[in-house]
Amino acid sequence: MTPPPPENFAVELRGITKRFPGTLANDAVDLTVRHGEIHALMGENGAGKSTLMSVLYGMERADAGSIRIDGREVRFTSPSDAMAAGLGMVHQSFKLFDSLTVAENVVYAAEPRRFGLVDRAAARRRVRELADEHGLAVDPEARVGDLPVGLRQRVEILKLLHRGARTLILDEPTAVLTPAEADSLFGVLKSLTARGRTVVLVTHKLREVLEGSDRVTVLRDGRVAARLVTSDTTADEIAAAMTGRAVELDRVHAPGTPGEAVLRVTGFSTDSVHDVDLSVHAGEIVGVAGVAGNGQSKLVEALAGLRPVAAGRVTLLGADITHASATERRLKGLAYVPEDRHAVGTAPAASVADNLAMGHHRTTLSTRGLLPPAAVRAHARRLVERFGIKAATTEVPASALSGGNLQKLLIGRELAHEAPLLLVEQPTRGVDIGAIQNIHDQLIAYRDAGHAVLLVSAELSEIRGLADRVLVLYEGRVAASYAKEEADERTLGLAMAGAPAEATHEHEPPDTSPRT
Amino acid sequence: MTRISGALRSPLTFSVLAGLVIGALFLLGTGADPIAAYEAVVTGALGADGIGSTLTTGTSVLGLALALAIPLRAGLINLGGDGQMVLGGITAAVTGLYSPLPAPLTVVLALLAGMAAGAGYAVLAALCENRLGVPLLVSSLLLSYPAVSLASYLARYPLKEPGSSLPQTRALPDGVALPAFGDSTVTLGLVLVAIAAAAYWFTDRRTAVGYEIRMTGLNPRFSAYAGVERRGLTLRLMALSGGLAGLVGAIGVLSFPYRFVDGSLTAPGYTWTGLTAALLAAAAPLGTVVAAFFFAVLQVGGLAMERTTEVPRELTQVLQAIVIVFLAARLRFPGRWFAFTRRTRESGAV
Amino acid sequence: NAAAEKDDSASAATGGSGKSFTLVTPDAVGQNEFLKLAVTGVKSAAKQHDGTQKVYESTDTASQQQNVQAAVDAEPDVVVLVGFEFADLVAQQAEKNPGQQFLIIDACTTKTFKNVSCAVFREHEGVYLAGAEAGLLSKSGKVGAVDVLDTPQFRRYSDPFAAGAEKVAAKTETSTRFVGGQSPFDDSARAKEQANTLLAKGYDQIMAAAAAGNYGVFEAAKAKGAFAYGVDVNQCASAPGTVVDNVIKRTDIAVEKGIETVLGGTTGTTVSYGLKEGGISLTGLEDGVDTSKCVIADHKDVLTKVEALRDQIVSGELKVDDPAAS
Amino acid sequence: MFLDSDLLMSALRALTPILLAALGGALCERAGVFNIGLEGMMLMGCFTSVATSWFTGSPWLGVLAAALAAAAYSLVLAVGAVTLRGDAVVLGIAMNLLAVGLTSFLLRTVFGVQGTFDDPSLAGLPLIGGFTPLAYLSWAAVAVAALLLSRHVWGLRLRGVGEAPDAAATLGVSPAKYQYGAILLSGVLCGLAGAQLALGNVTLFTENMTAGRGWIAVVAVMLGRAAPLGVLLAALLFGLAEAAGFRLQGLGLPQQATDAAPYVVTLGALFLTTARRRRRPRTTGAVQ
Ligand SMILES: Nc1ncnc2c1ncn2[C@@H]1O[C@H](COP(=O)(O)OP(=O)(O)OP(=O)(O)O)[C@@H](O)[C@H]1O
Ligand SMILES: Nc1ncnc2c1ncn2[C@@H]1O[C@H](COP(=O)(O)OP(=O)(O)OP(=O)(O)O)[C@@H](O)[C@H]1O
Ligand SMILES: [Mg+2]
Ligand SMILES: [Mg+2]
Repeated sequence: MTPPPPENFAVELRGITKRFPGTLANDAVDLTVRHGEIHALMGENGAGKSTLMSVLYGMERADAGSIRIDGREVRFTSPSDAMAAGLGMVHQSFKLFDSLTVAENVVYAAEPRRFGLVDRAAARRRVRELADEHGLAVDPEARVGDLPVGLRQRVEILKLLHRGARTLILDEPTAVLTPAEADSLFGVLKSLTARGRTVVLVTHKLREVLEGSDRVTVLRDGRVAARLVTSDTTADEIAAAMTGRAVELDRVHAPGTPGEAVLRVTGFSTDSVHDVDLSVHAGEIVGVAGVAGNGQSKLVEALAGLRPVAAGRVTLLGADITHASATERRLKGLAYVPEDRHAVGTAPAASVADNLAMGHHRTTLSTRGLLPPAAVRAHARRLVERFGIKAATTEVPASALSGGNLQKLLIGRELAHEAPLLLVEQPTRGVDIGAIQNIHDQLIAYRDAGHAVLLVSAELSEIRGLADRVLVLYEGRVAASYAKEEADERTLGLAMAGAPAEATHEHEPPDTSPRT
Repeated sequence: MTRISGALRSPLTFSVLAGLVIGALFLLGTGADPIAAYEAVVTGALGADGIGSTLTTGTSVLGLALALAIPLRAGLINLGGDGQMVLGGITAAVTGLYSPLPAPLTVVLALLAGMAAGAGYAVLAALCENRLGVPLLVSSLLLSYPAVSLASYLARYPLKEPGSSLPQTRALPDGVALPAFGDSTVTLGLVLVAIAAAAYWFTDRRTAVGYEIRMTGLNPRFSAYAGVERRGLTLRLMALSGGLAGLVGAIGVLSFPYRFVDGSLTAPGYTWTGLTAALLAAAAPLGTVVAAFFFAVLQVGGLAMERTTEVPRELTQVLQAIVIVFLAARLRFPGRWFAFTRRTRESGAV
Repeated sequence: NAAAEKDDSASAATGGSGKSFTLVTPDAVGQNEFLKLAVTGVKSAAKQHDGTQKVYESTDTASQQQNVQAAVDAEPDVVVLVGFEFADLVAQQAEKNPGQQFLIIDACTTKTFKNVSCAVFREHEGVYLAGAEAGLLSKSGKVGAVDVLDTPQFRRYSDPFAAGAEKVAAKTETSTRFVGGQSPFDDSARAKEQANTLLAKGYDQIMAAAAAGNYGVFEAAKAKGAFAYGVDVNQCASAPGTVVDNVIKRTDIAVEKGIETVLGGTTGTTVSYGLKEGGISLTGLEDGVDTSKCVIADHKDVLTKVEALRDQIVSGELKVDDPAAS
Repeated sequence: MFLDSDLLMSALRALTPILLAALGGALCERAGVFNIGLEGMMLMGCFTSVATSWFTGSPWLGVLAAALAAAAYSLVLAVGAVTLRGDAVVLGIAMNLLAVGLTSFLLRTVFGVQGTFDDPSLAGLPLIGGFTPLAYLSWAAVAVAALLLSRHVWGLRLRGVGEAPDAAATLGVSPAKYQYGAILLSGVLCGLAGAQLALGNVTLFTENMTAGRGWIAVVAVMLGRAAPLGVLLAALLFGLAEAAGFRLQGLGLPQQATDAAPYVVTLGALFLTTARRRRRPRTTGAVQ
């Protein structure tokens, strides 16, 4: 490789090596980021992206290597040092204080003061100024806990801007955003770079990288696998660099062969969901699209029995389950992959084996209430093998798994119920391409085995790739319904934004006659 | 070799050792002989003369430790052990005094009634949380005081023994007593509590319910997602918890002096000792049993140390507290630094 | 005192006559004048008989049982138990150990045992006299009492107080408050507040039977210029000018004499100590009133009347009701 | 007759030590440390204030020493729970136990007495308008704490630390530092509470003289949702219930009923306040 030109980079990492017990997370990694660019850092789960950013941000100390900021060599011992040098980081899981206001969150630890007291008026003013300047509108007086995810992220960015960060590091910022929110985020990032700020973006999403970034660095197994200029590269090239093999991107799977209705929902209402009719048939994946906050999660939670039903009727395989408890529903044939795998889908402190047993502990694993530990372990070993979950042993805590592996654990556990109906929310959030493909294949195989799947995803390509039919929820109502072939991205996007539907007709397959 | 160093590095061993060393310094400072003092603790608690007392004290400590560990396993703290225990005791006393049944049946009935009273009262605290949104920690603690007052009132007025200077109920009829082992003060109560401990261990390790409880303790949203109904679980666990506390109260009344004496159940502070044992063991069944036994040894041995050596009584209390402080701080010898760095990563980087 | 109190005299080490006494208390001694006197009693008994003594302090029922068991296991000549808390325990142990001599102070077993001797007090007689003093001294005609708890034993310090006051001033208003709370024996602040509620209503003579809380009662009385009465020993020095008199309970004598009697071979008896036996008295009726710092020293006229009452009680002419006997 | 000024005075006197300790507890709670050791810290304050006042003749030095001693004692909790990540509840319980033993031991070694140290020449705090200066200080402390928490930089950061320590850490605010600060402050306040009890409410030291007041302070923290004004109201409610209970004894209510009254009243108040707004989860009750 040619030595870099004697140029001042916004960020320049040289030969960063970071070793964890048993893992070489970063192996002599070089990363150079130019002033005013959006630089994407990509790689599969566990490739070492977060570690590298932790080193850069002073949270981890590298075993070897050097860091230069704006050409000057620095040595960070804490995030405060990094902040003082003009870096700012938005962590993947937001670091916000829910009970404090937006303004308080923004100025926290860098407060404008009057007589030693926090100058709240000045804080509000500051937030408004920054918001106006960068198009990050948000109410400074709102409590952060009440804000939707997209706005919380704005608060995170405002925090950095308030501190005068010149280089912003964002770790998987779009993982929890809807397409609309993601677009708006990229608008903000573009405007930031246009004003001379620099952005480092850690992400798994190829499309965003292609559309939003200037250059790309790809990590694989802790080493730099490729350095690419976005305008000169393709999705396939990046994907190949990440995985070390050719990957087929954005596959659209063949449609299924729907059979009898498994789930029937009529006139269904719950908290901010109104009068929803839908059905899911055996051998069919029904996708639910919608901008977050339009009721998808609440709908699914209510169907899973975690939220009371206000009106309507739900039947599962013909049996009325409108008011059944979550357990009864599971026993009648329902499995559920929730959206938040850390807070809801697993107990991170519990072992992998215990996490895999949940739900099975009342059925296949136990007899008359007894749950033999040996059965739990054997079950765990079976699933780990079958779904390729990478874990040292089945006794390590689930918190030691990477995001992708934790997701595999969750999906594997729920698929293993072989329940006639599977509810899945955001199955591939924060998961790398390789794992996405694996998970998609599992869902398709599950469908083809004759099960019904209700899929909620903010990822339109996922919906389009997997779903046989697509419903769009808007403000808690079914705004439109499309057959697979009608559901192109534009149409869905319009419906999600609340545009009057054009092609809303009944696409539900007849109950008995399977299509061939 | 490695096993030894491993044991040394375990927080438990280290804390006990550290507690002992600091205690020894304290003893030396007051002119006492630490070796003799510690010997007095061990022989006083585990020698032929002391083991009976240790097992008797252990019955109550373990009973309440279990009572508090069971809900704690699901992340619920029951601070109302005193009230539940005392209600169990006074109910057993009433049953024992008024039951028309033959003595052995009356004993069984009194035990059951005591458990039911404790359970019912604990359920009240659970309902406060489930229905009224008062945190369990607070509701159980606040409810405890009126219960103690009520029992005290009953013992001093309607049930009082005429002519006695003590606020106590009349003695139970002859034969209304838990059978004791030989000549000792150890009664069948120990067996009952041991059975409860075994049942808890079995439930925790080997049953679906135990699994659900553990998972609820680790992440309540996770278990709720899988269909574990939190309110129902709270009710049931509190009922069990209160039932066990009530059982301890009933055992106390059905053992010598075979009556309810106001204050005698709560004065030894079994509830706090039990809670401490349960917390230290993170409510794990075996750990709770070990911790409870350890505290019983400390209490009985401490008293023996007071009797047989020059160590003043206040120091015994100080020694116990120091051991607990060290246990709670989970001091670990070399591993401490490891723990520290991991923590900084956790707080800074996760 | 070390918990296991050895006699400081040289004879303790050698054992002297070999007579040994073990005293078991129901509570920590420090809190309690009554127990302090008992310890004095057993010490002087040891000195007299050239023997050794030990004191085991308990804190609760569990430790009471363990201490009594340990005392019995050591087989001293006499096991002395101070307090009605031991009534059940001593009955149990006496039955199991017929060879062991027990002396119980302040209570007795319901059944009589050959090896259990008892000493009981008639505190109510002394309290009655204190009440009479209060009745005579009260300006407001209101006399009250602050007790630790509402138990028969503590009622002995309030009911006869009222009766004594009413005897000398028929129109006297009387009232009793109980300290209660989470730690009734130690809570001087609460005792002070209870006394304050009485003082606020104009009560100017207060019997203080509040254990460690007595000091709180004295402070309250002092602040309002009212008067108080102490118990067990002379407490006048704590608040000179405020404490009028004290109901003295000579536990030391009961212990000493009890041991003497047992060693003399007379066992299984009950001795009751009242005004007549000198086991109960008032500071004002004893020698050394003038140096006692008690207010009553300035009221010889009152003392004369009280002495007359005492003589009536001693002669049996006047009977004082015992609230604990009901 | 019943709701007279005496009742209020009596309630306010009972209130002061509880309020001071509860304010300390509230600060800890806000910093994410459940401080159940208020009782023990207070007791250390009681002893130190009496001992210092006795030897120096100055109750003011007693107050100062009490604050310092209790703050030093609170380091046990700070080191154990913050630095070593021990269980705060167990530590608190142990600290309460330790304080009883330690003060009794010191009482014996320093004064050579057991149970109670009481001497007419022990200098207590002066009364101004029926209250000690510490009582006025406690009311001022409510205002100061309220301002500190809601408006001051330190308070804002403290609240953040209590709510999301790792978020604070990423902004360069060390949670441990603030938690130490809150715990030490609670030590100071508990020391003042102890001094008020031992040199204000009464003028003496008795073993275990705090007699459960620290626990009531813990309850007041929970009931007042760890907000200074809420804590004040909770403690006032408690004080009033207790003072009223004293009076009811005069009307012939059994002692047991008046003992239970404050707790029942508190529970009732809790029902009324929590029925509506449910509290967001904070550290209280979280064990693991
Ligand atoms: N503190 C740690 N101790 C041990 N191993 C660690 C630690 N942190 C990270 N690792 C390991 O280092 C490797 C790189 O992890 P890193 O978090 O950098 O991956 P990533 O690229 O961010 O993955 P993802 O896409 O899932 O976020 C992984 O194998 C991980 O298990
Ligand atoms: N103490 C640790 N020991 C071992 N591995 C660790 C430790 N801490 C973190 N890791 C590893 O670090 C990796 C990355 O952690 P990170 O916080 O980036 O989560 P993630 O993989 O991005 O998960 P998600 O995307 O689901 O939030 C994980 O693979 C995890 O296994
Ligand atoms: Mg990562
Ligand atoms: Mg990730």
